[in-house]
Amino acid sequence: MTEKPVIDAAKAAAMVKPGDVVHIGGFLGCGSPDSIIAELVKLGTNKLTLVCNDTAVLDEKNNRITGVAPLIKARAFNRVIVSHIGTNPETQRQMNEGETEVTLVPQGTLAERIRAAGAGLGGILTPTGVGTEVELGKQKIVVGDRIYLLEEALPGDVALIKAKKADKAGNLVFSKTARNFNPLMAMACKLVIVEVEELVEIGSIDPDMVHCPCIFVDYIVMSKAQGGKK
Amino acid sequence: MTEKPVIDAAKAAAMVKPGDVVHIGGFLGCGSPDSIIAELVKLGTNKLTLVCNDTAVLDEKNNRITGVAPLIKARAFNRVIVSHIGTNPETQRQMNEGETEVTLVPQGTLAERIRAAGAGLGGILTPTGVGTEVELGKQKIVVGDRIYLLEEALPGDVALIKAKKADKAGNLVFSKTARNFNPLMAMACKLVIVEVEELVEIGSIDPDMVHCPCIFVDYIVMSKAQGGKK
Amino acid sequence: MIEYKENKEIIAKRIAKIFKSGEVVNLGIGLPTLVANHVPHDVSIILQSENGLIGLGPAPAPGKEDKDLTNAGAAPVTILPGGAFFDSAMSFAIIRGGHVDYTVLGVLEVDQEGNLANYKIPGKMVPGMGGAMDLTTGSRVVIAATTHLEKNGSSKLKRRCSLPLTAAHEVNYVVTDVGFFEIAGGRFHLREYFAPYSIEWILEHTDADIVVDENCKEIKL
Amino acid sequence: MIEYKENKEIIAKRIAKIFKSGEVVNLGIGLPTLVANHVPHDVSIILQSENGLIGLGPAPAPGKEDKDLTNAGAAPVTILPGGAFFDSAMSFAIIRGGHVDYTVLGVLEVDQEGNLANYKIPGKMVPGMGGAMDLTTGSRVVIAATTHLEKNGSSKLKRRCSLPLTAAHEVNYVVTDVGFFEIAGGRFHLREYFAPYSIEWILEHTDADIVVDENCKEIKL
Repeated sequence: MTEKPVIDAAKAAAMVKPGDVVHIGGFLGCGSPDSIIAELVKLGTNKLTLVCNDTAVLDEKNNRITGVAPLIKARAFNRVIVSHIGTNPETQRQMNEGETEVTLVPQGTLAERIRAAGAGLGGILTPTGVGTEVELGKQKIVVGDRIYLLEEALPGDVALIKAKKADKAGNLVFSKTARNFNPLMAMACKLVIVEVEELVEIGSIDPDMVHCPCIFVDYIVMSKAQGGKK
Repeated sequence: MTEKPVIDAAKAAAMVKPGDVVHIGGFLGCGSPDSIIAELVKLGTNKLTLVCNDTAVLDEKNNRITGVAPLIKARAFNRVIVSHIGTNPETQRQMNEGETEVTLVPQGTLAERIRAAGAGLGGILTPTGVGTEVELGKQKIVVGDRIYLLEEALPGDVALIKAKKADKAGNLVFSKTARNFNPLMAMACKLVIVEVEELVEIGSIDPDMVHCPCIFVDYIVMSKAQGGKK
Repeated sequence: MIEYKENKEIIAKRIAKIFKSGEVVNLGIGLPTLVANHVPHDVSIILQSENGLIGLGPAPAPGKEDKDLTNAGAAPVTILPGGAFFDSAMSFAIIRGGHVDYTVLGVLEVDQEGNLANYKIPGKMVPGMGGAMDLTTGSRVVIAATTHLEKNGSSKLKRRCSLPLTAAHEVNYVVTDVGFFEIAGGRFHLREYFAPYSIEWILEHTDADIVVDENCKEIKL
Repeated sequence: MIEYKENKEIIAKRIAKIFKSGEVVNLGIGLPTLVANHVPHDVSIILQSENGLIGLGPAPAPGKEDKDLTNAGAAPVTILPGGAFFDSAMSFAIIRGGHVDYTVLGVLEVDQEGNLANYKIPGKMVPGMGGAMDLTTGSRVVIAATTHLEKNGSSKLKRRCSLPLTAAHEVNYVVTDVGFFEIAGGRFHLREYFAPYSIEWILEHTDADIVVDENCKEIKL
């Protein structure tokens, strides 16, 4: 099995180009690639489109800033596609003042749209959102006796994801609820960079226990965040 | 966590009623619930619809009969929805003589249709089958610059599946390529019966390493096949 | 004369009595989270958390928090023996696929048609729907948990929601701090009222059409 | 005069030279399986098997077979270090999602439009498509592997397939035991011919429109 290049977070961040659609893993900051995010903030890359579960937590009074929140603050995105912005008042402000275009997508629909992109599907039919603003502009399709919305696949240019452990081939194992959108995003993007806490030899992960097969992964970054070890 | 009833294979087989749509795990017999299948053959239940990857191997000359092949031989099904029948000449005969209605579905489409049923999706848009007989009678939908077929969810009444190991709550771990359609079928059916080789205490499976969460499973059967151990 | 006093514990207590052992329940952030504290000891429900687990346990002891183990509100949690972790696609396959028996949500408004609004006040506050739209669409039973009145005294139960909907025609039960309502046929059906409130008080303080169930009874919680 | 003699090893040998290290390849049952034996030792490709693994290894030693570890033809196989198992939905997400670089398939017919037929002879034999439709639709490059002529001497390469199609306009390369063809613009483009055959022999024995590439050359395999 071919080894994947191990690069530093700064080099990973430099691979993200203005205009890119960037999928970033994490759920309110749990399972986010924090080292790469920090370098991307430093670099000041902007005009990105964010695909993420949420815009994480920005609570400066309590010094609580998680996940993609520093990128929101740095105005890295002119478009944001997420399910939730309630814990980041800066996203709310940018939206209200017309600086950033925010599209809210139901969380399960977001997960399926990302998965569909990775799985080569054009989209999926979901009952979620029927009868709400979410249905606006979408095709409705009846299957059996139920109405569904056609929700299209949501591919990305770059996935920045976080795993607990990788082997040198890029097989990934996630930890607990830090898994969330990470393996789906690895499937859906052209370039996939994973930040890991632990890097092990090829053959040391049980092939029945791989959460994300190596073929989805392009580059590996060692996490500088707390708990990161080589 | 509530324990799931452990029943014998005969009782499991008796839960399958004429007219049921039955999803049966396995890929050419690898990962099939052989003990339950044997009891279902004994019981002589018929008029079933089979959803399975294939109709397994029926090679009586070489005494090689795997997976669902004994049920095909026993004429348990009047309808069969599979991707492949090439290794079971009896399916071919029943089809040619009009005894059994055989619907061939591309394997990836079959997997997604089963998953969609379990995931509450009405269906998925796949490029597979465009320009072939598979597209007949199906809606075509253009997304971006590509044509997709709308393939509808394929739910079942009963799933008969096979796992390597269950804990008493019904969390499942599969072994190697015996995983195949089993976890998908557990999601897609009203009644889910799993045949296992090994039953362990609740708490002895790492929650990061559960392939199929217990909430999908209704009953557990201990495998009588070779390698089965309590 | 009865004076209304907000009482979230009463709501949580009543909802906690609904579940049977083995049922799968998703509790929303805020008020619904309180429900977990009131489930009877002889009832073992399975809590699902949409960020990726079943078998949600209580909060960890101080110092025992795990950065990789949180609930959908980013609070540190634990997992019970027999629980399992999964990715977001599987989490919502469970939810949308009808494998969650009950979802309990907070609301901004809920109406007699079973509509629910809780994700957006246009021009003012837009937290987003998160998983709420999938949860209301997919769960077998949707329970709205809400104080009966706003701070200003107006009714949270409406004839028709005025805010953008989270769910259209999906709510089954509404449990407030004054009573238990079932939604059917475009009406709230009052099944229980909680002491010290009376049927009359409820009819007077609810801005919606209420049918008093023939078996409607007073409950002390 | 050159006499045609079926030679499957030549086909496998030529196809095996196409891949680069790290590329993901799915080999169909039958002739394509032979390709694995001819991949150069300094090239490390990743074999995907649609029944649920990447990192397919060689056949196990006799007595070392594992009932739970087979390929898509139900033959016992092994897995290499760094391989992984997954369910059928993930397996076809990999395939349909464009994560497989090459798929190599046997054919009943292949035509100059890139159509391929291999799953059904109406009224005679209907094995079914298995994973072939997804593999041809999803893989980056589709390689048809076939002897050049039928037993009866007729051409397997056609102007237009007459059998029900497995894939419409999906085939990129056709490798036979006489040459290497690329399909483009509704024509077979002959890029290599294998000794002892000649361009003339190929043009004479192929029932389709062939453009001889300007760099077309003889190859000894």
